[in-house]
Amino acid sequence: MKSLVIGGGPAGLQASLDLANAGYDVYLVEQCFSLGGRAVQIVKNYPSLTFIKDFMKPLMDDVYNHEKITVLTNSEVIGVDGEAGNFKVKVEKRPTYVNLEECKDESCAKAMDVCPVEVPNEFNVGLDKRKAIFAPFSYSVPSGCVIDEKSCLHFKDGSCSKCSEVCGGINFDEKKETVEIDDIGSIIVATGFDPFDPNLRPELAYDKYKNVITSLEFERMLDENGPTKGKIIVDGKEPKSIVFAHCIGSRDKKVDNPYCSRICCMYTAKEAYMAKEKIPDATIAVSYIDMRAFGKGYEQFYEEVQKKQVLYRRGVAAEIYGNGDKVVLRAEDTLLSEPYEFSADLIVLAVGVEPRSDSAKLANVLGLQLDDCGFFVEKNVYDTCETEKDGVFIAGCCQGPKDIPDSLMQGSAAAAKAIGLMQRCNT
Amino acid sequence: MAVFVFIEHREGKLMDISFESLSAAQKLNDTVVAVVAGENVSDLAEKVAKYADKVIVAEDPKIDTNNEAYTRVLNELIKKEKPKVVIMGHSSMGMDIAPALSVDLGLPIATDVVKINPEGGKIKVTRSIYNGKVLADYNLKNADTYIITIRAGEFSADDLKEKNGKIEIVDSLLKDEVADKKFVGYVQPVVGAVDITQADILVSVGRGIKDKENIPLAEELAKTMGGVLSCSRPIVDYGWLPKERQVGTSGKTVKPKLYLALGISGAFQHVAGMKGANMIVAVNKDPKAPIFSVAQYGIVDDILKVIPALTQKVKEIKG
Amino acid sequence: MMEVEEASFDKLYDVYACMQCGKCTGSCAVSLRTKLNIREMMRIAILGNNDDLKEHEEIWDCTTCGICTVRCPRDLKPSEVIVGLRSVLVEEGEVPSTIRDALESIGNNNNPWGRPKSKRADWMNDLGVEVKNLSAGDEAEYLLYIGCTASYDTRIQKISRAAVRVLTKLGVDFGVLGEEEPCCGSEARMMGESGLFEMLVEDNLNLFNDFGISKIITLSPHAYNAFKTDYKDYKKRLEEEGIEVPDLELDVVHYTQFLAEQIDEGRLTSDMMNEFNKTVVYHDPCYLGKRNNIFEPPRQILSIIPGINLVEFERREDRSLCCEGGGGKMWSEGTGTGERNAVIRARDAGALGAEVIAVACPFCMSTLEDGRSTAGYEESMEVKDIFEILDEVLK
Amino acid sequence: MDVIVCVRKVPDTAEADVMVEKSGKDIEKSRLTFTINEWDNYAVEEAIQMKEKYGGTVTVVTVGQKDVEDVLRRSLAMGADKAIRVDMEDPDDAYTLANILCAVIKNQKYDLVLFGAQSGDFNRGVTGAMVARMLGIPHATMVNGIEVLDGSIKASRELEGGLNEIYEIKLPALLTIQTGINEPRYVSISGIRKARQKPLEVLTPSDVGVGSIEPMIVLDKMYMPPPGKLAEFIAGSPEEAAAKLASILKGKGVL
Repeated sequence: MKSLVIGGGPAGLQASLDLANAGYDVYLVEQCFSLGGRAVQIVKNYPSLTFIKDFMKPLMDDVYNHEKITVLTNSEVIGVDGEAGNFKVKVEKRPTYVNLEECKDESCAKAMDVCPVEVPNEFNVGLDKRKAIFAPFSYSVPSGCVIDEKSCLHFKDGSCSKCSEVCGGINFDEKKETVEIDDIGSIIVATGFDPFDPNLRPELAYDKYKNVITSLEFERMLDENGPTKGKIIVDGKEPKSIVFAHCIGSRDKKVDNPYCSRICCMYTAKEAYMAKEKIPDATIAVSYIDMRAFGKGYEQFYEEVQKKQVLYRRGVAAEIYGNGDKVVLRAEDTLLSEPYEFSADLIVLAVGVEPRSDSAKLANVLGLQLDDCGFFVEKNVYDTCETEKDGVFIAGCCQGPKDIPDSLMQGSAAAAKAIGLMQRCNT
Repeated sequence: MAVFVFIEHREGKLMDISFESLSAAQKLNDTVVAVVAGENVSDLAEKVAKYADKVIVAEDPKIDTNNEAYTRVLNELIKKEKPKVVIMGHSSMGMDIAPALSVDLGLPIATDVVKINPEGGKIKVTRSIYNGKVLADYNLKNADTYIITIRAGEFSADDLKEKNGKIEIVDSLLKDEVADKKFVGYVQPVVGAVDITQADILVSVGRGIKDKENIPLAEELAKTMGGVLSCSRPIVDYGWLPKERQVGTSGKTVKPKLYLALGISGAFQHVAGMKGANMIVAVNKDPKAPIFSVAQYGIVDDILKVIPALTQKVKEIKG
Repeated sequence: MMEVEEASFDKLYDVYACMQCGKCTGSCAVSLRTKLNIREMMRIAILGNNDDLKEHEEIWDCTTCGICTVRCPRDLKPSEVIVGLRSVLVEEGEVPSTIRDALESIGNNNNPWGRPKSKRADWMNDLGVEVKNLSAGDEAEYLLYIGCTASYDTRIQKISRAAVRVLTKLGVDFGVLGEEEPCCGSEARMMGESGLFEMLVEDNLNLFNDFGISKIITLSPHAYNAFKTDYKDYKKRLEEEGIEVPDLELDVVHYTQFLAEQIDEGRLTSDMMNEFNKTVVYHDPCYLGKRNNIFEPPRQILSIIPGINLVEFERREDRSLCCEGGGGKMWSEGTGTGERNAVIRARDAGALGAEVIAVACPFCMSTLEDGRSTAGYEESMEVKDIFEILDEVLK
Repeated sequence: MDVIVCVRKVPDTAEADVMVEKSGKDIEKSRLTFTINEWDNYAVEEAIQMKEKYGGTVTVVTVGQKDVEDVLRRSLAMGADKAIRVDMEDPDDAYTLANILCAVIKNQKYDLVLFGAQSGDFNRGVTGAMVARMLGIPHATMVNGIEVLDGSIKASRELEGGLNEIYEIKLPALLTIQTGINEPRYVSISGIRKARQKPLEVLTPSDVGVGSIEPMIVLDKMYMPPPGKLAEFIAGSPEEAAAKLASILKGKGVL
């Protein structure tokens, strides 16, 4: 009996590894070119400030190289039949047009070099450009290049095939294929989340000013391997005053996200900490509603951050407008009952967690329910891994917002549940 | 037959309305009899005698500037002398006394009269009603004596003819002090907080004053005129005068006797706050300023030139 | 817990659900220059009593721009709570005298300006165009609703006259109500006098019905908002109280929407206009923009005027700076200190090199005219209503 | 303290164009709005403030036909306890009116009777003092401040020129109230609605027991004053203009 895991982020990776280590054959279906999910965009974790890469890279490799795990990247589950213990699953595997076995590291670099197409780099949330043939990120798994057919000129009008001239691995003729997998005992859904689009709060003027960015954009600037080589640079300059704004798209019924993101308090603390390390003379403030530092060591970390003279001002960001080179954040200091305007070089919007926009489609394929907010519905509050549908489990942010440790934990829990189920089916 | 004129005086001074009453009486072409009552009033009687055929002086310390005492003294005198008309001011004092006399003696009364027209033995009066928008003639019921109170400013004391009448001292006939109504004293309204809504004269400045430095000029004019300084909204915005001085729909609504608008263009909200003034005078550089459409008098000039000149002239007039 | 008309604020406004995030106060148009703190008011609505409220004169500082309600993350209605708190004071008669006079005038004269009803049509003197009077038996497709301020305020009357001339030139079949035009009541409601507003809704629906009016073009965004939104709510309220009201669905547009439609349908084109060679910046009125999301039509109209150099405020649309004209502010100075928003606005316009601030609301006209002078732009900048600009350029 | 306040409904003519009817006996009233006389409003407010401070009752009284009842309802909404309307046409003559009001008041329990110092229509300023005389109680007109003592009151009267005079007056007494004595409260529509529950007594002239009274003063005719000139511009140099203005102001009795 095999197991299917949908989603290659922390929860899906952990679930796959646990299942495989328990002796089950696992199919891990990942929509993107690489494993890793959204966690790999993050540089350091809180409260330990360890590099995420140091944890994620081995995890991804272990999964990818595990003999019991078949990783299908750039793939999507398009059909599920049957029942617990015996699902039949259809997976659409899209081509990457690059045969990694034929491909050498240097030829990848050459191919990227000659590619004439430049598009915004999703991994760096548009902070830099990538080519139509590209490596998703520095430690992507599988490593090597892929071709993005949406921007590649070859697929647009056949006008270009320059990469194939320098690299033997290019195969424009690759076709998408449908993989059918039988004898699937259990399915674990771990499809993750989307970050909130701050344009839905027009008063924050995210689309109007270069120096109003999201926390994810800021995170990418912290990456030594990132688009700014780890330098915090906005419009060519290093900001000397930064405001972080909590709860953007969280706890907000106006944008249909009435829940807490559970992460923006702590990742902001970490980003503020790192900002202070990188620009020690910067004035840094955080506007917040209330501080939710509920994990082990979190409160202590919050205190550490405050001690770095990061000024926490209670009161959510109300409005942003530009004033010359500066951006002004309006808010009320609710402790002083005093509205204020903070004129800063950079405003970082701590965007919240939203259900993936394609959750409904997958829910339909799997026969799962979505809650009012769009997250997958768990069986009950005491069992957040099981669903109403026997044999289908959920883990990670697709069930509700959570941080990486919690996602990993829920991945393991889902795996344990799945193993239990499959053992019952076998006996 | 005689016309009684009740002479108002306060703290040893004759009130303007007394002369206006004398003027009204003189116009009736009858014997003008001024009645001066109170304590130590002989000096006053002499001043009044200049314009009366006769002055009746009722000296009595019991009167004690008590309106009720005046009423009783007048009552006795009217009964005794049977004047054809009793004239007094439609003043605070007249309002207290005249209606009481009318009821006590059963005599017809017309108040706040702007014109008196005797027609034979009858009396017809003209009153200005409905905010001065209508004039009305009234006939008074036939009677031996008519009581009339006149509106201030309607019978000019400038027209007074000299008569140099004789002074007759009579017994006030006030038996006792008034028991149920005692005069306690005069008080100046509490100073300190300036209440522009209570002022009779408002000197009001607008943007035309140009600079905070010029505010004292207007302040001096207001003081000289016996008025209070007020302003339009921008002056408060500039912080040149406190909010309490602001006239307009969002500030104070005022109804002074004179509103002198200096350098105020006359935005609708401002005008709405002062249009109830009896008289509006505007000074503005711009002849097209809307303020002139509500003003009775206008001067088209720079207020910084007009203010000192006007202060000077008012000082001269007031002596 | 505050109470109004036997209902608690909890029932009416869910005030317990406020999480005190401060978004309202932070967003507030006047919080930087007055004592008003809406978040605290939400707290007072729970914890205070009616007497406490009398200590908070800043309750009259709110311009009812509505941005706190637009932005409240808990989907509460802080601006309505303010109106509700005002109504507590109104019911107890504890209102500033200037507000009292305005409300009494609405009750007595059908306008808040203390002007007689008989002078409501004075703006039409020397108009030079024939206008249908729907209260005198004339019939027309649209009622052009002038509103109180544009009927009486000598500066703003010019907008009314421009409106008539422009609509006449465009061949629109419209009429006015002349002296019979009633107060829309929007300001009465916002000043907390909901009883008076309810009465006006009843009277006005009957009046519109009697004169066969259902399609209305308003000059004022405040009247637009009232007819469009509040009249519906209060009509329901009246029906619940068992009061018969005509079954009249008002089809209301603000004039900028109407004119934008004329452009879309080709009845108003650049060819019909002379050049307007000026730099113009448009100021979003709160009751059109923030409250009703009408951002584009006014810009569309201005943009087709030949020769115009249209610039934009940094703070515009959702983030436009309220002029402080609404919510009864025409009749109350409140606790504000420092520079008025209208002065800031004029200065911002000046920095953009604007020669004209284009407005689409009588209150904005009133406040910005003042702001412009205070900011020292008396000679170099004008405030013009979009109707006035059109009146100038239409051939 | 039981207080009776006599009130009156008058047309608001401050801003309106007022025209005299063809008959010359009245003004055209159809386009005017009618409200409580401004001075009476202050009187009602004063009475209610006394009640709030010292207890007792407030009764409002008016003479007129049914259409004047809204003025009473308004006063009830402000806080008055009871209202009385004498159902008859408002007499033109203050003396007649005073007789009727006296007849009503003398049958009521009262410590204090308040009137507005004058009314905005005819500004006679006479009715209150007449009623006091008829009731045989002391009075003070133009009162702009009241202090309640034991069995008496101290009343401040407004004099010309910004001075006040103080009287101590024994109760029961009658005062006529000058504007500005207080800050009248706003009367909300819902308040007026609620006040519908309060008693409003309607008396006929025969209930009151007043026979026919010969008026002291009879209207002959009303007419429009000659049109006043608007904004007479004073020409000349600043000094000349200032001199002319100063003499105009003196002539008008303003200075």
